Amino acid sequence: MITEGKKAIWSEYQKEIADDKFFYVRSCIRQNFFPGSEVAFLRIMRDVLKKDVYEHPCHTTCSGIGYHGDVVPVETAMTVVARQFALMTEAGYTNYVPSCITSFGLYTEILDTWHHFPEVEGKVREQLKKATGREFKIPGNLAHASDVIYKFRKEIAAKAKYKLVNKNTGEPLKVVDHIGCHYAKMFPSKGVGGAEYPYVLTGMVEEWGGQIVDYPERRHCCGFGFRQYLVQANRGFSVACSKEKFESMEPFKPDMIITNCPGCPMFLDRWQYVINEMEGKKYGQNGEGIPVFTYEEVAGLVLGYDPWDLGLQMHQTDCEPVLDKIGIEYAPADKYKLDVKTPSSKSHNLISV
Amino acid sequence: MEKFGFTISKIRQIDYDSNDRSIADYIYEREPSFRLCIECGGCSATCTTGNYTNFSLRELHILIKRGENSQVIENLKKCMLCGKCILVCPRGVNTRNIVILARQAFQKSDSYAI
Amino acid sequence: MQFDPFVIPFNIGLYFILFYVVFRCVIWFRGLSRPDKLRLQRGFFGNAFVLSLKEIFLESLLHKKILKTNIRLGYMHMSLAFGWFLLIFFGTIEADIFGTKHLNAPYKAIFFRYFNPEHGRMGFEAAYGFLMDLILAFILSGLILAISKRFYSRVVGMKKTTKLKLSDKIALTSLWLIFPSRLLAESFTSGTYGNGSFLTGTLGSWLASFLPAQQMAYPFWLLYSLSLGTFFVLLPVTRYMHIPAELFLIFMRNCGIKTGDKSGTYTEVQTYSCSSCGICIDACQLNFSAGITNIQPAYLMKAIRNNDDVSEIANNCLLCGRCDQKCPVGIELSPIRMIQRRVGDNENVFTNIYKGYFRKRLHNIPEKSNGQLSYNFLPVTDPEKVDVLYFAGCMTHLTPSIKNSMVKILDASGVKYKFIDEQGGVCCGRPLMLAGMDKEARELINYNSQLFWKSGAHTLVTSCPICYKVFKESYYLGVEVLHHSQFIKSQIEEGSLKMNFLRKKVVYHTPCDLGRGSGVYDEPRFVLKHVSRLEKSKFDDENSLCCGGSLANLKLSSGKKYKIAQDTAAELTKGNPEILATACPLCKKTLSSATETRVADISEIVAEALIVTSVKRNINKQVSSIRELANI
Amino acid sequence: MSKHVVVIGAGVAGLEAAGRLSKAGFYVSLLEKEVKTGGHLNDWYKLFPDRRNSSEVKHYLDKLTLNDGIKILSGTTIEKFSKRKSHFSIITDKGNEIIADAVVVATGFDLFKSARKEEYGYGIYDNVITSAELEGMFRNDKIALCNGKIPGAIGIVHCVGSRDEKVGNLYCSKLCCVTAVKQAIEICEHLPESKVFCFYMDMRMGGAHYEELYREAQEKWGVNFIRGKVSEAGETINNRLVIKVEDTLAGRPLKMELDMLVLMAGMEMSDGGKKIAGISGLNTGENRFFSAADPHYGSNISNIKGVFYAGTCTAPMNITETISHARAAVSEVMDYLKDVN
Repeated sequence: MITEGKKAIWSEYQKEIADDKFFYVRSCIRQNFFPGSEVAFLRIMRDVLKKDVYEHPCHTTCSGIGYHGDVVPVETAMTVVARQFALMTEAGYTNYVPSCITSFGLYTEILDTWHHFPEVEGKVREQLKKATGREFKIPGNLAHASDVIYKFRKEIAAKAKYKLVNKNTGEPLKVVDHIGCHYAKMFPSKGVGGAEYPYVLTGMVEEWGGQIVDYPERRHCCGFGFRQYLVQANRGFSVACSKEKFESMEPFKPDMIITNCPGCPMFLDRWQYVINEMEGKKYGQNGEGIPVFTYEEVAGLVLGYDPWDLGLQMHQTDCEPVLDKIGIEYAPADKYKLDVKTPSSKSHNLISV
Repeated sequence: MEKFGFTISKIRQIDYDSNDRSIADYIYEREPSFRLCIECGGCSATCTTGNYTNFSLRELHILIKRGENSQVIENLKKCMLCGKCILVCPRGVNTRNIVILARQAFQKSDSYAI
Repeated sequence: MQFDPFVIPFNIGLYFILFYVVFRCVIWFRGLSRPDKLRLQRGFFGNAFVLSLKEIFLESLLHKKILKTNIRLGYMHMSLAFGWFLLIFFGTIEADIFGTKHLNAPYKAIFFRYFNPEHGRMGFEAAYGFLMDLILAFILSGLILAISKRFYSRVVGMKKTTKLKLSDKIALTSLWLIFPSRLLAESFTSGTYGNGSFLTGTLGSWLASFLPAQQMAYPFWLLYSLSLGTFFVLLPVTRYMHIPAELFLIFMRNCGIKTGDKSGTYTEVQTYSCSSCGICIDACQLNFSAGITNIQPAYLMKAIRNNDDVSEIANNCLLCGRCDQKCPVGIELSPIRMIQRRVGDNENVFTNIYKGYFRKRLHNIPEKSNGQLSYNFLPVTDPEKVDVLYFAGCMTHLTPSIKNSMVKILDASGVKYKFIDEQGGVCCGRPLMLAGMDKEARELINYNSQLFWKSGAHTLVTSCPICYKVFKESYYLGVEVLHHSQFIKSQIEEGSLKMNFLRKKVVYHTPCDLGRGSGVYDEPRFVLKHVSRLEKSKFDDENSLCCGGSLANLKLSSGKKYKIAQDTAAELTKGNPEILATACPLCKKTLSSATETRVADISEIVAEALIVTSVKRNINKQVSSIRELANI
Repeated sequence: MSKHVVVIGAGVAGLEAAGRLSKAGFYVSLLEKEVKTGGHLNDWYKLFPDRRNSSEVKHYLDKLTLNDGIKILSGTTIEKFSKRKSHFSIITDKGNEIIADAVVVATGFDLFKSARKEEYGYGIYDNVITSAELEGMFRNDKIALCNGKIPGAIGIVHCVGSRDEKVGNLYCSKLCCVTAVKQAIEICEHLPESKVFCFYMDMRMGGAHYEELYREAQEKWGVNFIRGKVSEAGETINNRLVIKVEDTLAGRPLKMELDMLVLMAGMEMSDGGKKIAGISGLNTGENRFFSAADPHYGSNISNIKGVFYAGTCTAPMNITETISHARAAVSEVMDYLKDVN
């Protein structure tokens, strides 16, 4: 591996990410999968980085899940997206930050379509106006939430309580990064580091003390693939996809996986359990699975948030091995307690946003 | 597995390194013209069996070379050895002998039941 | 002086070989099938025995067939075999007449001069001695040829000579030593006693003039005895086993026993009867055109005798039948080769005597087939009822002009026919048989047979000699099977086909499967003579060459096939014919690529010459109408 | 007084044109941006299809241009290019002005920059190299991995940067297939124990004796040809490369590990050529090569009267074609200068 070569590519794929005043839109599925993540994002942005992040109570799905699941036509998706933009415009924001990778991909795709076919944009404006009476402006800056964390990775590092380092050996943790397919594969220039060697998560991990593992199947889909998972008959393909990734990363003995997409951590996490149930195979060390995290969870951990506060108890593959390696303090007994006294005084924020 | 309602699908990918290519080696050693195929498909086009079934000598060659042997065994016995393929082959591949050698190789090998 | 220890090696050898041959014959006899045993018993008391004696004399001793093919090689074999026979025959008489008593042990005849050193000074004795010297000289002349053949095979007119294994080499050396040592032993004895005839006497007195002849004689008598003994003892494990085996073979053949499709006593006797004379090597096109010199029948026989893996040898053969035609021993070489090709059917693998004959024969029980059909995908069809079926064959479909010509001829002949494989048919099964896969072939045979029977046809015409042979031999169709040359001939004779004479110079290439394979020689010639100026060639009929394209060879590379085709085409076109005619689509395709001369199937030439009456009728009509017009 | 012709670029085409022009009695200035003349010939060890040493051609060209009538200005680039009446004024980076009666543009090609095909990991994975680098290994008689070990399995990827909309090159570079076959054979000659796999989209063996070379590679050297474009390469923990390709003839995706991956970089309009096009107003086509006045009978003629093209600055060509094209350019120059005073 020639690191200089990668750095050259990373330097070519840099994108503009706004500094403040973000209009944040949520993912439709993440709150079920890993409910702590989006909350942690807001908390880090507002409390740690002191940024203005606005969430509109009326925002909806972007309909990307339906679009990629072949049930929502593109014109419909465009109109839904236009409404989201209208909400942003009305709130007086221009920096649009979606939480979901598929949303980010869809927004990018739609903006690019409108750029090349202004008549489509015109039609959508007309439809939105007719249907809701709303009007919108094109966002001044579109960045995925992970782009934003990437941008502030150094600030987070500066305030970090923990590093992604094995406290016993002093060696950096080996981290597999998995980028959602819709992040940059469709529009490599819109992702930090491009599509082949994305830097967005690598940048965070390296900044926070970890070491990235480059394994052959890093480009491979997590197995969600929308149609693959959503149709039960196809789920065998979904698991097979994840399995191929695990088999490919296994020789590198990774300590953890970090992801930036709603679906990926879900499938990389749950399918490890399913594969173990079906075939009795685990891919981590010491007979464990490989813990899977969202980037918000990892940011939260290094900033010293309580693991159960971040919702790590929702993971099917136990995350304790990583917590132990880093030396994060946690109360095992509190893992599944509903009424938890969190060490953070502002814990109420987590629920009330 | 019953409990999930689905099983882990088999990967369609040819795993070249872990496939058993001993059948191909057996043929290479005894029929050097096996190397000469350029996959033009002339043999498959003239093939009597190919007219009735999905048997394709061209594909068979490539599957043997890649070590996808289970797929080969299924089809091997359909060949009538009539030899039309030899007459149309632009590279002078001794196609009949390859079929015969493949059968032989499978028979000699303990790992396959033919 | 009735016995001397030096005769012991000879005695051991002689009694060993006599016992062995009897023993072996008993085993062979026991290995025969019941009908074959009966044939042999009947033959023993019938004509076959007398015929065999005659054949043994002509072939095993005189080597008439080899003499016909190659006079020098024949002389070599004759001088050794017949000369030795005469030496034993007259030696025995000599010992009987001139010895101390009658009915002597064999060694007394063989070493007569040793035991009777004073014998043969004058009169009848001297004359008899002259005869014995003459016979010895006869043998020695052949021996000189044999030795030269080993070192330089052209001496006896052979291009290739067979390669030997170690036991063969020892046996050969002892064989070579027998007669020179006898010559020297007798000469020294004669030299000592001052007798002997023109050869031993002259040589003896000359040797005695500067050597201590008396002391020298004994070692040579011992050498003579040793060589004979060694030769006899080694006989069963060398190619010289052919000497006794051939006798048994001739008798079996005369009793009507034939090579079946499995190996057994008869094939075993045949393999042992091969003397490795090498005539098959000379006849083989793979040898003289393609430079392949390790697969000819002599090598196959040797490999079978040695229990070697023969699959590479067995499959690398055109099965053109040229060697069968030439084998002086009359071994059915191609059928034996076919037996070796049959997969899993080698239950009678030979065991050699020195590997222990009492070891049980290897019984490779062929795997029980799982009853699964290979070709169950073939569609069932219902052909219309017709008189004549035309089956073009796979190869004909790749030479469409033959197909089209046949359609033209069949149309013109007026027979009610159906082109049964017009849309592409199913293989006749012979290619599978040639690869030794009879079970699979049987499936195709059944499929095609059903098809033919359903049509109700009484005649089946095919353009392909490969199909023709299998239809005739393995189909049991119960209908008349004709090659198209035969069909055309019958139509010409019936007057249904009218043809112009083309005045073209034509040479005919006999396809192997049609000629030597099926014995069809005259019909194609008849047809060609009818429409063209058919010229003779050096390679007509039984002596025809193979085009090289034979489906029987599973191993031959395309380049070598091409070499054979080129040589064959070059031979046949030496007289610059306008057309190189053949009667096989595969021959046509193979030869076309190898020569500039036009290669055409008989059917194409006939179609070219054909006067289509319907067209003629139309012309007549037109002419008459013009006449009518003129009249008006 | 003899006319003055400037030849831009001293590769195969430029040297041939200069030599021929000089023989025809013109005074020739040969400009070359590099220090050495010979262009890509210097990077190549042996030539297809006869595997002759490239130095033989270089030697021929050097002999042809060893002539008082030719002034070779190496290490020189052009900053300004203008036409005044029938004369051309060329100002070099050293500030000198050259006045010419005619100009032959022979700026040649650049090899496609393989790092642009990010998925193959050139410049990122240790043992992904280009065809040119492999030539260098042949020249040094040492084919080895970064760690000095002998590669056991070597993959050759055809069409890198050619026939690829993703990098903006729709055209076929025409010579990479035969180069791949030649290099595959040379690898086998050097490393008889190693296995070589060629991954191709189509085998375009159009030139004389190319197809025979392809056959030799299969028959004599046992080179494996797999039809399919390699989609990605990765690195295993053992520092081997994993490639993914569809074996399009088997209709199945295929994965295999290799020790070395050789990228058959295609031919692109050279940077030097692009610069000349920029300052002179010479037309370039969709493929970014110089576009000639007529593809059939005017392949040497440019849109500026008196400026002619020679060689691969117009399209990918092999050496034979390049030399012929350069000679044709000379004949065009002679025709042109006959009429100009």
